[in-house]
Amino acid sequence: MITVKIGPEPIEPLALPPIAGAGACAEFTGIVRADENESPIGGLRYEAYQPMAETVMRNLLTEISAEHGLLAAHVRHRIGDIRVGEAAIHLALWSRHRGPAFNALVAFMNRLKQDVPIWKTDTLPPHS
Amino acid sequence: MITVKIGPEPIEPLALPPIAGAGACAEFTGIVRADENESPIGGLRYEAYQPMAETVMRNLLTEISAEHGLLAAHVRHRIGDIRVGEAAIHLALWSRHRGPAFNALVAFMNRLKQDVPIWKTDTLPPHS
Amino acid sequence: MRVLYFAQARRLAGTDREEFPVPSTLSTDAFWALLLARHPALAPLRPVTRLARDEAFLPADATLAPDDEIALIPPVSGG
Amino acid sequence: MRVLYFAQARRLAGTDREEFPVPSTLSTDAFWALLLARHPALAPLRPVTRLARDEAFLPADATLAPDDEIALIPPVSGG
Repeated sequence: MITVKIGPEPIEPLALPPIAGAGACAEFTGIVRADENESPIGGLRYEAYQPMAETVMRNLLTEISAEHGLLAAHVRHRIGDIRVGEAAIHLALWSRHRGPAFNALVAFMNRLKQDVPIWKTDTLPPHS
Repeated sequence: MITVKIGPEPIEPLALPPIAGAGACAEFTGIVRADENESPIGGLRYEAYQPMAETVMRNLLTEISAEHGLLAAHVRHRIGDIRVGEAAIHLALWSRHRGPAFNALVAFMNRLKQDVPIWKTDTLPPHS
Repeated sequence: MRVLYFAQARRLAGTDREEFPVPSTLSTDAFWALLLARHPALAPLRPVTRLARDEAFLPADATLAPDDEIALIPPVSGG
Repeated sequence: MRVLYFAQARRLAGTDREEFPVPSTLSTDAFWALLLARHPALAPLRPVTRLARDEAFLPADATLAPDDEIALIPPVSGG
């Protein structure tokens, strides 16, 4: 089961759904930091080519799931204005044992940063 | 900040606390599978030498945090009877960038399975 | 042909999308020549920008058709 | 001396803890000899079981004291 979601909604904690056969769930949350290129910021503005970004993420997850033997994969990427400390992305991968989920987590994030049409387009001023 | 908790309480989803400077949070949840040594089970019973298990986990996290430059680490391990589909362990590690958190996740789980005095002592019957 | 501009490409082109007629199929090189004639400011982005059609990246030897929707994908920075 | 038994060690010893007097300091080898005399069933566990004191593993050349609390740590399986 692969789910992909891109939208302006804040990324809230996920109650992990039951995935048959899964013994491991590895997750990654990417959080907006208070500085960008060593200058203080209040947040980041993200933009996506949304239909293509969803398609590319779904294709990546399908490919990586097959390669690593994942049982399920969920990804959410937020777009629009994201304040410091808030999540820009959350990724959850399920597998029978932990090794494949860990490896797939690394692989997906590397590919995301090459091939998924999502951009940081602006910084938001601090203290606003 | 390092927190370690061992107890019989179910492991509920965690609202990630704000960690200053963190751009990445990597998490692992270990889930009880419906089979053990190829036989169907209803769950697993875990036992800990609790004070030592907490001390060893805290020491491991301190060591791994220094080695990988982590900003915070939380681990919860459940003991007692854990039904299939429920979490036995949840680990969350924060770092500035994602690489160190991923590497530390793998390192901690490997060390946990060597050195932390927690045991699966019994299987629970299915359908009970 | 419809062209979609994102992120830095949108800023340099000054628009997020436009439509203009092209007489026949064209190579990606010919497409870029046409684009740069319309938006010289895009020149610095060309070496690092990929083209996409139907939600997939296009190879350099693709042939574009007059009714295609082509997206300019400057270097991404998600996550 | 107090000894704590966990998991498989607890099952084989038939108890989770016991206290018995030892006359003086002793090596880990002497400690194991004493344990196996009390609980022969523990013999198969000896090669894979570590000893711990004060919540830390003991090296093989440690010296144990009469008032120590020693834990037997059979192979762990947490996570």
